[in-house]
Amino acid sequence: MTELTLVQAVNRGLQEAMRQDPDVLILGEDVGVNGGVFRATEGLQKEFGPGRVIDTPLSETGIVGTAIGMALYGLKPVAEIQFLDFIYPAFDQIVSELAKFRYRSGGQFPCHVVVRAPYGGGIKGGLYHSQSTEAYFAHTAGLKVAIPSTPADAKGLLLTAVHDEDPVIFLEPKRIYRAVTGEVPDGDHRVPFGKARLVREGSDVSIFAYGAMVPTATDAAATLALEGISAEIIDLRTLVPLDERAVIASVEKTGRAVIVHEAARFCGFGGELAAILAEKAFYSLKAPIARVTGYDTPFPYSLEHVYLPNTDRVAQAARTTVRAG
Amino acid sequence: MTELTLVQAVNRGLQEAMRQDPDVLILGEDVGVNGGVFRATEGLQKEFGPGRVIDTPLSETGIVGTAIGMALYGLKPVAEIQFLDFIYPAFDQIVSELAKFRYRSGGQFPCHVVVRAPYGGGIKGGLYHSQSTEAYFAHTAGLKVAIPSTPADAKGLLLTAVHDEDPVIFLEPKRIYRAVTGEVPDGDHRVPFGKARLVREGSDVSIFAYGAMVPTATDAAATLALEGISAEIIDLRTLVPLDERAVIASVEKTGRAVIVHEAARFCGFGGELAAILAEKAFYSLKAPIARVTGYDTPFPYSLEHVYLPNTDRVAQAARTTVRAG
Amino acid sequence: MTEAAHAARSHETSRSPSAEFPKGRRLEAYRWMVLARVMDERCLSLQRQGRIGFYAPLSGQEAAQVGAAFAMQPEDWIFPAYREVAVALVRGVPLRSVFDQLVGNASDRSKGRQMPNHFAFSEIRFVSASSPIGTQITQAVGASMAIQRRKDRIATIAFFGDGATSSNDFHAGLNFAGVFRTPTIFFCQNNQWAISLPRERQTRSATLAEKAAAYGFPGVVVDGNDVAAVYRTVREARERALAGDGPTLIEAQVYRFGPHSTSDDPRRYREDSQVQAARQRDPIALLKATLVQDRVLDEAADSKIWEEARAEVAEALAGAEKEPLPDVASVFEDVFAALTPRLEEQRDEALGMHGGHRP
Amino acid sequence: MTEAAHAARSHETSRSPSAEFPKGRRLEAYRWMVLARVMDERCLSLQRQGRIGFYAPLSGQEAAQVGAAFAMQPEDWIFPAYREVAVALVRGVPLRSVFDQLVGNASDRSKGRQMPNHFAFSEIRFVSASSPIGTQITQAVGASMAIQRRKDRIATIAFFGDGATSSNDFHAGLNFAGVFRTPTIFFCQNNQWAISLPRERQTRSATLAEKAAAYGFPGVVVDGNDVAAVYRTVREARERALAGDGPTLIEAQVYRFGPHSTSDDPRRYREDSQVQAARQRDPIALLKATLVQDRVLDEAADSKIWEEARAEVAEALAGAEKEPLPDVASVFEDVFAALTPRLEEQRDEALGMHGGHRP
Ligand SMILES: Cc1ncc(C[n+]2csc(CCOP(=O)(O)OP(=O)(O)O)c2C)c(N)n1
Ligand SMILES: Cc1ncc(C[n+]2csc(CCOP(=O)(O)OP(=O)(O)O)c2C)c(N)n1
Ligand SMILES: [Mg+2]
Ligand SMILES: [Mg+2]
Repeated sequence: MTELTLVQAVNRGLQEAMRQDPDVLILGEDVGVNGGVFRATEGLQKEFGPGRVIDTPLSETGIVGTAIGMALYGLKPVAEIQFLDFIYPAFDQIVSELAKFRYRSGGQFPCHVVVRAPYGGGIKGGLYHSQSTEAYFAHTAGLKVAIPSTPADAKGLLLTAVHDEDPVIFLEPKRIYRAVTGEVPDGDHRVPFGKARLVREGSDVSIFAYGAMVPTATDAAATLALEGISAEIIDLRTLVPLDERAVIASVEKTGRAVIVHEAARFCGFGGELAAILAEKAFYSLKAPIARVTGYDTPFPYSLEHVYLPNTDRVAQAARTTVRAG
Repeated sequence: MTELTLVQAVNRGLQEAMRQDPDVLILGEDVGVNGGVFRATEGLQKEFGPGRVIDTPLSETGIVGTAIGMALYGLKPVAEIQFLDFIYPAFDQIVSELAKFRYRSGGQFPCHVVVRAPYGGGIKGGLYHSQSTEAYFAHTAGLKVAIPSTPADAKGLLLTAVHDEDPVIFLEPKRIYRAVTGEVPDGDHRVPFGKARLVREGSDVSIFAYGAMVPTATDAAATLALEGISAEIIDLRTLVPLDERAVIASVEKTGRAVIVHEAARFCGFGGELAAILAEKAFYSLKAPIARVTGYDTPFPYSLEHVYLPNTDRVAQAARTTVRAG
Repeated sequence: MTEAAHAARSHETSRSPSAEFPKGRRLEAYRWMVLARVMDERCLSLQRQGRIGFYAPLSGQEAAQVGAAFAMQPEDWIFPAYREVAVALVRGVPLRSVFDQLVGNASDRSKGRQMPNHFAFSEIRFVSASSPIGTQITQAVGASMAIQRRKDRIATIAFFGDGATSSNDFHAGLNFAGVFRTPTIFFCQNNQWAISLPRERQTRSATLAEKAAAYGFPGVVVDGNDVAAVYRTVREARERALAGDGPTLIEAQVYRFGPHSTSDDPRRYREDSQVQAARQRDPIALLKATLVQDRVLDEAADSKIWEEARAEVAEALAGAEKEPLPDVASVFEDVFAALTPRLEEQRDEALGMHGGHRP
Repeated sequence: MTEAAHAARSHETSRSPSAEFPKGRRLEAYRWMVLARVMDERCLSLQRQGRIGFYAPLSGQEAAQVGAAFAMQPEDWIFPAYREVAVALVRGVPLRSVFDQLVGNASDRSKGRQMPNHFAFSEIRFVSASSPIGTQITQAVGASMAIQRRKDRIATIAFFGDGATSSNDFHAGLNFAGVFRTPTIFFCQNNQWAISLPRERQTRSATLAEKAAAYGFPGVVVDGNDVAAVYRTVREARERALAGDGPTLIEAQVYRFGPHSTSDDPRRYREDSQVQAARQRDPIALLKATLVQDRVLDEAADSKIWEEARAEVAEALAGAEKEPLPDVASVFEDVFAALTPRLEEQRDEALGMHGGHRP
């Protein structure tokens, strides 16, 4: 066990994977000499050489396209996109190619690439260094989507991602890259995909969150506890595959659901969760399902604190939900 | 009034808009000399010249990027993407630029482009000539999304789109481009955005659909009627802005909802509709909300009839919903 | 060759004698070219009869494809677009497998998941084709980087058209290839058309080959109707690649004789006289003339080649058409390596609706 | 100039005498360059003090920006990247407006919505900047196509860096510009770095300018430290554009003296000695030397220029910092031309939480 920040845990996860398997390599902008603009790949080029930690030209199309070619050949590339906001030049490669290679070839050409990207707001990044667009990827059949919220999960989910057989979009909540430290197991620590994490047990309302919204939801639960409201917090960890069973079981217990994410509400991931509950936990629901999310606007700069869900908004939604029925 | 197919109505809509306003122009691949691969722009280059109906090189990045520049300058470009499946090379321009220009400039640079694309399955197009990814665009703040299901709406929504002040993603259900004809008003026919169309009144269950799923849902309603189930069919027409009021009012009346779309289910548009209902029509709901959609797989070729929602699946879901409560 | 083509040729690396087309294999090349042509004609009519859903013919591009395929080695990786049927055949894919794909039956290696022409044959390292234009180009470069890392003694070749030179992936792919000096052959079949857009309006450079200079490596124009010239050019590029001298862009100048695909009506955008003029340099006729001149072929033998090709096509088609559709459950396979609970649930729903057996 | 630069220069169009930099405006240019430098230094320290959130300095690129800005006309459209502060100033944006943007206050023309440096000033046709690299390039070409359609007698200029030459939009934009022969000036400030990636590893072509050949139009290398040379080169390109001769790619060779941005630590990837060497050709010092030699400037006058610049910056900053934040309700404006019912509902929710008044 070592006490690490989330971004350090990412770094250790990459290091561990590269030590385990010579086929693992990293490519992206500024990942080598510079160690990544968030230092996620710090020290790795020194340890593994420029052939395994590759500084690429400024082209996300090129980064993901070449990573796909490497994966087809049998390597295990981990592509870094500097900010999730800059993934769109590679969107065609991701949704048309990476997600569909195994399927369209009838299993002849599996294509396992991990695409890592820091995402989310709260760092005064304005429109283009703040966005949360996990829903695009979750909607795309063939992609897995993992989002850690603790240092231990960052390492454990990343190692699982690197050794998975399918493409993984790995989103790192940059707002909490350095916000807290946590104990992280040394060596080959893996956290399975498709298993949500029960952050806090509760009986009155289930709060579902992921990424940087997990600490926000947890803080809200503490506030609510003082008021006698017992909130259960569930960290989804992977959006695809989703731990539907855990989601449904929690609401069957509490009868109430509050869904929290930073992304815009309309057609966001919260819609899917609500739909699953409205179909499969319908008879357990005692109150309307609430969503606490970013608003349906682009991401603002000066007023990002207005845009982003905070403890107050989460707590308020939980209160309303509990009072409703 | 003229009897037209849906694709003819698109053609007349474009012609009408270009006659109305010399700033309206069209650009895209094969739209000029060839009249578009679906003939949507047939005859327009002849009438308006190659300066207003522009055959571009094979680059969606270039098509949308230049359309944005034209719009900033004051023109009203209508960009054609040959198939929605090929829009991803332009995704960065659409989600990072087109959707955000007005916002990020504080209203100084509004940017009105219509991006037209045929979409959807049922034409044996396989993975790349069949997809329905409206959810990507609906989730992107700043974009309007319109989807006609009749010839009259095709022309009427398109004219509204061209004269709107905001960017519009205009998706045309190619499966029904020529399936039926309908009466289309001549001249300046406009259908407002944000107003759903009540296709058929009913009292037992509300079925929400758009595009090529509207006729499927309507056929299902006819079957259901024989069994004594009265289904209300609502054609959403525009996903953004969404006619929430109509959606909620219908479920307040029927107490049951079935949502139909071709797109993959997970994080699809149906999730948003279900979430809205689970929040705002919760107390009216008598039964779980059902979704009849494409499956969470890429779009298959030989078995597309398995993938696509059909009358049976819609009717079955409605029956189950009505029996449930 | 055009003047521009001559100019671009000056980029070319010195002639390698070992790169000459082996004379003894010319008849073999001719057979493949004829087979491809026969397939094309048959498939166009099959589509009209509704027996296959779509087809993109390669007529006019046989020499380019067969020449390139001959020049590559079995271990090399092929990144095709959607017209490279002849390449797949030369590398050993049974015609029957091609027809299994075209009809999308249960025996199709891709499980009937793709539109016709979007082949994938892992046994010949022929990577799964997709429709979005150009995407295979960066992928080929990535595979080439993997070759470098593994120190394998092979190369990759990416096939694409004149239209694809405008794509994002052309730019990114060639740029990465230049920077990392990868063993990649960029093989552009400039058939003069991207559906209805003529080559001159695709881009304003005099040749497509000269675009390589923007990425710091050579570009070569070759007469794509001359199978030996194509062979030599690809072979030389492959030698450069294996010698560590990096990538080459090859522009094979050909002409698309047929429609873009069965959905296309070329009379809307081009004069038939232009097609007729191009047909004067039919690659099959050109090769035949040489073979006849060298007394390797006479009319009788030629007729037999065509007949055999027709018989082969008829047999493969008949076999493929007898196969059933893939099983309903197959829709849910290969999304991921293993089915998720959600996909299992959806599979069961579909089986309930459409029948079929749970695997 | 490098050898490669000389080679690329041969592409250049013939010298136009009317394109010479007006001697009488050199001091004016100098003032702007000094103001930009002073701003840079102030903003770097403001960011360290937490008074602005971010800054991307332009030190080393003053001559390139001021020269280009002088060469363009007020009606021309500017498509900037995120370093073009000097361009905005030269075209008449009050320094105060720049600082309103940097602090993101209620007076900011963009309503405090963007990170610092992402300016938009419609009154000077300075189009809203975004972070994604290269996107402005195709947009500039589109505006140029609109200019053609309207038959206006103006041009557009797109600013971008060496890194942006690898972007999708560079390729698409230059290709469209070549095909449609648009009145566009592609102005690449090659400052030798894309964050930590040096120019030589961005692409393998000898110069960036020569990439224009792939699109069928001229590319020119210019010494970006020489304001007069930049002016002349842009001016000539503008004349070509207005004459209907199409686009030009200009590579202004400069060096980024400072960090990429306030988030960057350049010591991680480059030697300070390289920076010191580049600073020997500081564009401000070069211009000053000429002005002193020509007796247009002496040390006393120079000191005054620097002092005035500092005072101007201090005043603008003080004013900007006094302004309040934008109103909470502003978050919901400008998503669309008018608020949708959904946005109204969300606005009311936010006002309930955070206060602020409904407009
Ligand atoms: C990204 C993308 N845009 C548009 C299309 C539609 N389309 C299919 S083929 C084609 C033309 C391709 O031309 P070229 O690259 O010259 O290849 P050819 O068909 O001539 O072999 C177009 C525009 C597509 N498949 N992908
Ligand atoms: C599409 C995209 N990818 C990555 C980034 C992150 N990024 C910001 S600036 C930059 C380097 C840009 O280099 P260059 O074009 O030379 O401009 P300069 O900063 O040197 O002026 C990078 C990689 C981005 N903004 N957009
Ligand atoms: Mg072609
Ligand atoms: Mg730079």
